[in-house]
Amino acid sequence: DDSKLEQLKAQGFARIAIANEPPFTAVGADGKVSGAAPDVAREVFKRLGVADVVASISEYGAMIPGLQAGRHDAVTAGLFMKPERCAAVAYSEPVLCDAEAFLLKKGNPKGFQSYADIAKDPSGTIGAPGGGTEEKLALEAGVPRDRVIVVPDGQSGLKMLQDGRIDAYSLPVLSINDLVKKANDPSLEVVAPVVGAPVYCDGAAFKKGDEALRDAFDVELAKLKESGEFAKIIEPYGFSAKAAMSTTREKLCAAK
Amino acid sequence: MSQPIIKIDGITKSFGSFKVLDGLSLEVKPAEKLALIGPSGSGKTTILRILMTLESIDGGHIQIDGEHLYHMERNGQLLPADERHLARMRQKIGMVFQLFNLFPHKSVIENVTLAPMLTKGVKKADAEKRAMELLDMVGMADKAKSMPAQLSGGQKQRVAIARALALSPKIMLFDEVTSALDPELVEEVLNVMRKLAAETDMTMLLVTHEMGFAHDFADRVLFFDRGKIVEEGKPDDIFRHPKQERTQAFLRKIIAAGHRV
Amino acid sequence: MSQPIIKIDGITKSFGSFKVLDGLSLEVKPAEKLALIGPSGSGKTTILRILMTLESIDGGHIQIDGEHLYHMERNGQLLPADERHLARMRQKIGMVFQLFNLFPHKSVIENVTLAPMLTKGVKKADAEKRAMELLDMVGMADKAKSMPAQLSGGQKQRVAIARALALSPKIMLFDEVTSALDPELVEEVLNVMRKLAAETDMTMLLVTHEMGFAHDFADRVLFFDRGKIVEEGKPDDIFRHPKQERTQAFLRKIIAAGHRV
Amino acid sequence: MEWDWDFVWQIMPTLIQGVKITILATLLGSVLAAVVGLGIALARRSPNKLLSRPVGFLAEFIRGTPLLVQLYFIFYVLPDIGITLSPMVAGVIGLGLHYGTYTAEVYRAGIDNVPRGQWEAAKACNLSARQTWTQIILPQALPPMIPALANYFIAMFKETPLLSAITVLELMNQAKSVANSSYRYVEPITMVGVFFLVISLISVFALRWLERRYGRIG
Amino acid sequence: MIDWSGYLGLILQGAVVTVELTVMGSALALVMAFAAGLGRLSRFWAVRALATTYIEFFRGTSIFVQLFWAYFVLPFMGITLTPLQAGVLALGLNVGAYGAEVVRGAVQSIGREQYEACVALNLGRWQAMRHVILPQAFLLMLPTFGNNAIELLKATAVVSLISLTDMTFQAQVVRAQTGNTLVPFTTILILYFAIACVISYGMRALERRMARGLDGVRS
Ligand SMILES: Nc1ncnc2c1ncn2[C@@H]1O[C@H](COP(=O)(O)OP(=O)(O)OP(=O)(O)O)[C@@H](O)[C@H]1O
Ligand SMILES: Nc1ncnc2c1ncn2[C@@H]1O[C@H](COP(=O)(O)OP(=O)(O)OP(=O)(O)O)[C@@H](O)[C@H]1O
Ligand SMILES: [Mg+2]
Ligand SMILES: [Mg+2]
Repeated sequence: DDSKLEQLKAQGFARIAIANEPPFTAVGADGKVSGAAPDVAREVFKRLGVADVVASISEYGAMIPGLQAGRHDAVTAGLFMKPERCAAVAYSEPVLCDAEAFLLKKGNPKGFQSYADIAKDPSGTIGAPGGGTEEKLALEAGVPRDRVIVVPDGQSGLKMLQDGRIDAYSLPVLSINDLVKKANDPSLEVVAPVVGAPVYCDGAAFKKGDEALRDAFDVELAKLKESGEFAKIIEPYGFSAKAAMSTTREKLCAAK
Repeated sequence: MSQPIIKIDGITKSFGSFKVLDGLSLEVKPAEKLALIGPSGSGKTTILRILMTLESIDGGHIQIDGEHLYHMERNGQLLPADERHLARMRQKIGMVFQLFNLFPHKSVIENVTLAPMLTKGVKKADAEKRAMELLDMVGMADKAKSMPAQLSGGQKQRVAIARALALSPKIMLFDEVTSALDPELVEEVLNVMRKLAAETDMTMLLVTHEMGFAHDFADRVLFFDRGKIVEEGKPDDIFRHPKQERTQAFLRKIIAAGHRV
Repeated sequence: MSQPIIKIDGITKSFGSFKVLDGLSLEVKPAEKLALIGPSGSGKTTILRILMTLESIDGGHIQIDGEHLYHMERNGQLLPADERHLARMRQKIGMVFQLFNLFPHKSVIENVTLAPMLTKGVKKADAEKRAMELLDMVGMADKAKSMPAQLSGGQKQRVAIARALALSPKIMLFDEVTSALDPELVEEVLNVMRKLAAETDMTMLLVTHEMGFAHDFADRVLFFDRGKIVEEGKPDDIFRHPKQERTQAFLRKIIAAGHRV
Repeated sequence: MEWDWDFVWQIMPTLIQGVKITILATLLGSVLAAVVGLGIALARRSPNKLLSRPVGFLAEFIRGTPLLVQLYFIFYVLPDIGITLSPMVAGVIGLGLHYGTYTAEVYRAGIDNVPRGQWEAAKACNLSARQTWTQIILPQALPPMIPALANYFIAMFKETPLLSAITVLELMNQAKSVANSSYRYVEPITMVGVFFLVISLISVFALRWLERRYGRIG
Repeated sequence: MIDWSGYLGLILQGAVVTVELTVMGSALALVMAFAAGLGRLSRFWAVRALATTYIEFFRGTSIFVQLFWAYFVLPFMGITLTPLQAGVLALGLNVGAYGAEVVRGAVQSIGREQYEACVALNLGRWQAMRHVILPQAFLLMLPTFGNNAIELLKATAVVSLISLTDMTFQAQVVRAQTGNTLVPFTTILILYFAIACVISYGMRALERRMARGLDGVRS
C-alpha cells in the first residue's frame, strides 16, 4: 500500500538520517545540508511529490535503531548494502558506490595493502568507525578485537593516525580523500582501494514494512539515473554514477 | 471540689527498655498553677510532651476536661484516638518550648496569626488584631514586623508565649522556658508569665530549674524523681521543709550550685 | 610589690567596625585569682582569647612574665612576634573552654598526655604518670581509658582542666567553664577549681556568671562593660556595695533572675 | 522487537570484557580523584593568593564544563603540544581531574566540619601547625568524608561510557559495537543498563554500610 | 579559507538547543524531585516504595542507557517522542532522582522542634509541610539544586547520542567539516562555562533574596 507515501506527501517532507561524514554529506557554514546522499534523496522525493527532506545528522550506530523505531523515514548515509543489513532494512537500488581505503603514514612503513596484512602484523592496529563496514572487514580478515580501534569520527581517526596511535585508518576512498584534503598534511599517504576489499554501494534504507515506499523511490531513482541528472548530482562530489548503475541491490545483498 | 481539668491515671512510658514513667497518676484542677521540679532525666519534660501528644503513652489513661485524650468512645467502647480526635483535643492545650521553636521564615506577627488562620479559619484582619493584643501583652507589639533572627532570646520566648496563647487554650504547658536564656533576659520572660498567671484562669504546668520562680508562681509543686512523683505540696512546704530525703538532697545541690531558692 | 605576671597596656581590638576593647589596661600579680564579670558582649571572652593568642590585637602591648607577648625584641627594636615566639610564650598559659573542646577521637588519658609528649618531648610513661596524678586530682582517674563521648558534661570539663594543667602553665584562663553544664553537675567542677585555687600558686583569670562562686574564688573582681573595666575591687565590695550605677543595675538583674550572690 | 535470550548469552562474554575495563577505569580514576581533590582543597586553603586563586578558578572551570568535551581535549588536542596519551591513560586523567574537583569539595567540607574549638584547643595545647593537622584535624575530618567520597566514585562509574568517545572499549562501547554488527540494539543496551544497575545497587548497599560505620557530613 | 563566523553561528544554534534542554530538563527535574522526595517521606508504604524504586533506578543506571531507552525503546511501546522530548525526559528524570534525595534530606534536616511546634499549634500534616517545613527546607535545597542544574547542563552533552543537535554535536559537525579540532572545542568549553556561571550566579542571587532576615534557617 502507498499509505506511507501519501502520508509523506500530505505532511510535505520526509525525515532522513544522514552521517556526519563528507562527502557523503556536507554541512555548510550556513547550516545547510548538502552532500551526495541527501542531494539525491531530496531530488527523488521531490519527484515523488514530497516537497522537502528534513535531514538530521546521526551517529552510525543510531541510524538503524532510529529507522526501526520510526524516527526517520529513510537513511541516506553511505550505509553500504550487505546481506545482514539487507535483512534488517529495506534498501533501494544502489546510489553511491565506493571502495575502501587506508590512510597511513607517508611511505606506508608497515606495508599494509589489505586487511589481511594488518592481521598478520602482531603489532598492527587499525582504526575504523564503530559498527561500520571497515570494522567488520578487519575483524573478518582476522585482526583481533583489541587491535581494531573503534574511532568515533573521521577527524578523530585522522588525529589518531597523526599522533601515532594507530597504524592505519580505514574509511571509504572518498571519505579518506576528503579528510586528507582538509588536513593538508604531507606526512600522510592513502592506499586506495584496499586489496581484496569489495566495492560497496549504499542505497536509501527504509524500514522493513515500508517496501511500497521503497518501490516508489526505486522507480523515480531509475528515471533519474537514465536522464543523466543522477550523474550531475553525485559526480561533483567525486562519486561514480557508472559504478552505481552497473550493479543491483539483488547482487549486493546476495554477495558473500 | 470542681472536676479536674487534667486527670492522669496510671500512665506508663518507656523509651526502648528504659521506663521513663511508671504508673504515674495526677489530677489538676482548673486554673491551678503547677510547678514540676526534679533532677535531670526524671521525666518532667516527658509528661508535658505526652499531654501535648508529642509522645504517645504505653499504658494508662489521660482525660482532659472530662474527655479521653488518647482514646475515643464509640458505642460504649474505648478505641485508640484517631488524628481527628487528637486534633480536636489539642485545641485545649498550648505549649511553650525551651528553645522557643519560632518559625524562622515568618515575621513575629505571622508566627502568631498562622495557626488561628489555618486551624480555626479566623480572618486575617481578626487574627492580626488579636495577635497585636497578645504581642502588646508580652511587650512585643513594636517588634511585630521583625523576623525571629533579629530578636534576643528573651524576646523570642515572649513571642512564643503569645503564639501559644493565640489559640486560646485552656491549658498551657511551659518546659524550662528560661533555661536557654542569658541570665539578664530571664526576668523579662518571667514577668510575662507572672502577669499571665495573675490575669487569666488558664491551667498552667511549668517545668523549671528556677526554684525562686517556681516558689512564687505555683499553687502546688511536684517533685519528680525517676518517673515518679516523690513529694508534692505547697511551695513553702516543699522548699522550706521537704520531707523526703531525695527532695532534700536535690535542693541542697541546687543551692550549692549558686541558685537562690 | 612583686612584678606583675600579666601587664596589659592600652590594648584595642575591633571586629569589623565594632570596637570590642578600647584602650584596656590591667595588671595581674603572680598567684592572683581574678574574676571577670559583666554583661553579655562586654568583651570578657575576648580578653582571655587574646591572652591565649586565639585573637590578635590591633594596638597596645601585653607583657607576660616581663616578656612581650605579641612583640619580640630584636636589636632593641620591637617587631611583631613570629610563630616561634608565640609558641614559646604560649607555654606559660593554659585555657579551659566553655564547651570543653576535648579531642573526641582520643581517650581521656590521651587527651591529657598528647600535648606534653608532642610539645615538650616528655616520654610516654612519664606523661602518663603525671596525667594520672592530674586525673586523680580532678577525680577522673577511674575514667582514664574512657572516650570523651562517654562522659557527662561535668566530667568532660574536669578532664579539660587536667589537660590544661598537664603543660604546667603559670597562668590559667577559665571562660564560663560551667555555663554549658546541667545545674547539678556544676558543683563538681567548681569543687575542682576551689581545690586548684587553694593548692597551687598559679595565676588564674576566670570569666563567670556564677556570682556566688566568683565571690568565693576571687581575690579581685573586675566588672566589665562595653570593653572597659567599669569597677574593680574585693569581692565583698563589688557584690555588696557596688559604687557604679552600671554595676548595681547588672547585679540587680542577676539577682532578680534567681541567682544567689 | 522480540527479546532474544540466546542472543543475550551469546554477547555476554563480550560485555563482561567491557565491564572489566569499566571497573578498572573507575578504580584508577578514583585513586587519582582522591589525590587531586586533596591537592585542590589544600591549595584553595593556602594563604598564598597566587596559588589559591588560579587553582580555585581552574577547579570551577573543570566543574562547569562537560567531561565529554574535556576528554576530547585531553585525547585529541594535547598531542598538538606533544602530549600523546593512550586512551586508557587519557580517560583516567580526565575522570580523575573532573572528579577531583568534586572530592575537593568533600575535603573542604570535612575539614570545615571540625569544630573551631578543636583548632583553638590545639593552639591552647601549644601544638604546631603540622601536629594540629596530623593529630587533631585530619583524624576527625577524614572518617566522615568516606561515604561522600564513595558516592562520587559511584557517579564516576556511571560516567565511564563517555570514554568510548576516546576509543576505550568499555562496557557501553562494547555493547554498541555488538549492536552495530548484529543490528540488535535492545538487548545489548538493556544489558548494559542491568550491569550498571546491579553494580550500583551493590555499591549503594556498601555505601549505606560506610555511612553507618563512619557517619556522614553535610 | 574557512568561514569561521558561519560555523560559530552553527555552534551558537547548538547552544540554544543546549539551553532549551537545560531549562526544560531542570523544570521536569524539579517537579520529580519534589514528588519523589516527599513521596519517600510518605506515611504510605506503597508511595514510599514507588518513590524509592524510581530514585534507585534512575540513580543506578547510567544516563546513556536512559537516553537510549527513551529514544529507541519507548517507540516499541507505542510512545514516540521527538528527540528534544526524549532528551528532556531522560535528563529530567535522571537529575530529578538526585534532586529527590536533596528534597528529602533538606526536609529531614529541619529540626524536629519545628514539627513539634506545628503539633502544639494543631496544624495538620499538610499545613505544617506547606507553611512551615517546605519554605525553610527550600532554602537549604537551593545550593544543591544549583549544582544539579549544572550537572544537567553538562549531561546535555551526551544527547548527541540521539541525534539532538546540541552544542557538543554541532562542534563535532564543525570539526568534521573544517578539519579543525581546537577552535570548536575551545569555543564550546567557554560557552559551557559561561552558562554554568549564569546558573550559579542566578542561584546565589535567589538564595540571597530568600534568605533575607533568616539567619536562623541556615546554621
Ligand atoms: N526520644 C527519646 N528517646 C529515648 N530516650 C528519651 C527520649 N526522650 C527522653 N528520653 C529519656 O527519658 C528520660 C526522661 O527524659 P525527660 O526529658 O522527661 O527528663 P527531664 O526531667 O525533662 O530532664 P531535664 O531536666 O534534663 O530536662 C531521660 O533519661 C531521657 O534520656
Ligand atoms: N569573631 C568575632 N567576630 C565578630 N564579632 C565578635 C567576634 N567575637 C566576638 N565578637 C563580638 O565582640 C563582643 C564581645 O564579645 P565577647 O565574647 O568578648 O563578650 P563576653 O563578654 O564574653 O560575652 P558573653 O558573656 O556573652 O560570653 C560581642 O559583641 C561579640 O558579638
Ligand atoms: Mg526536660
Ligand atoms: Mg564570653
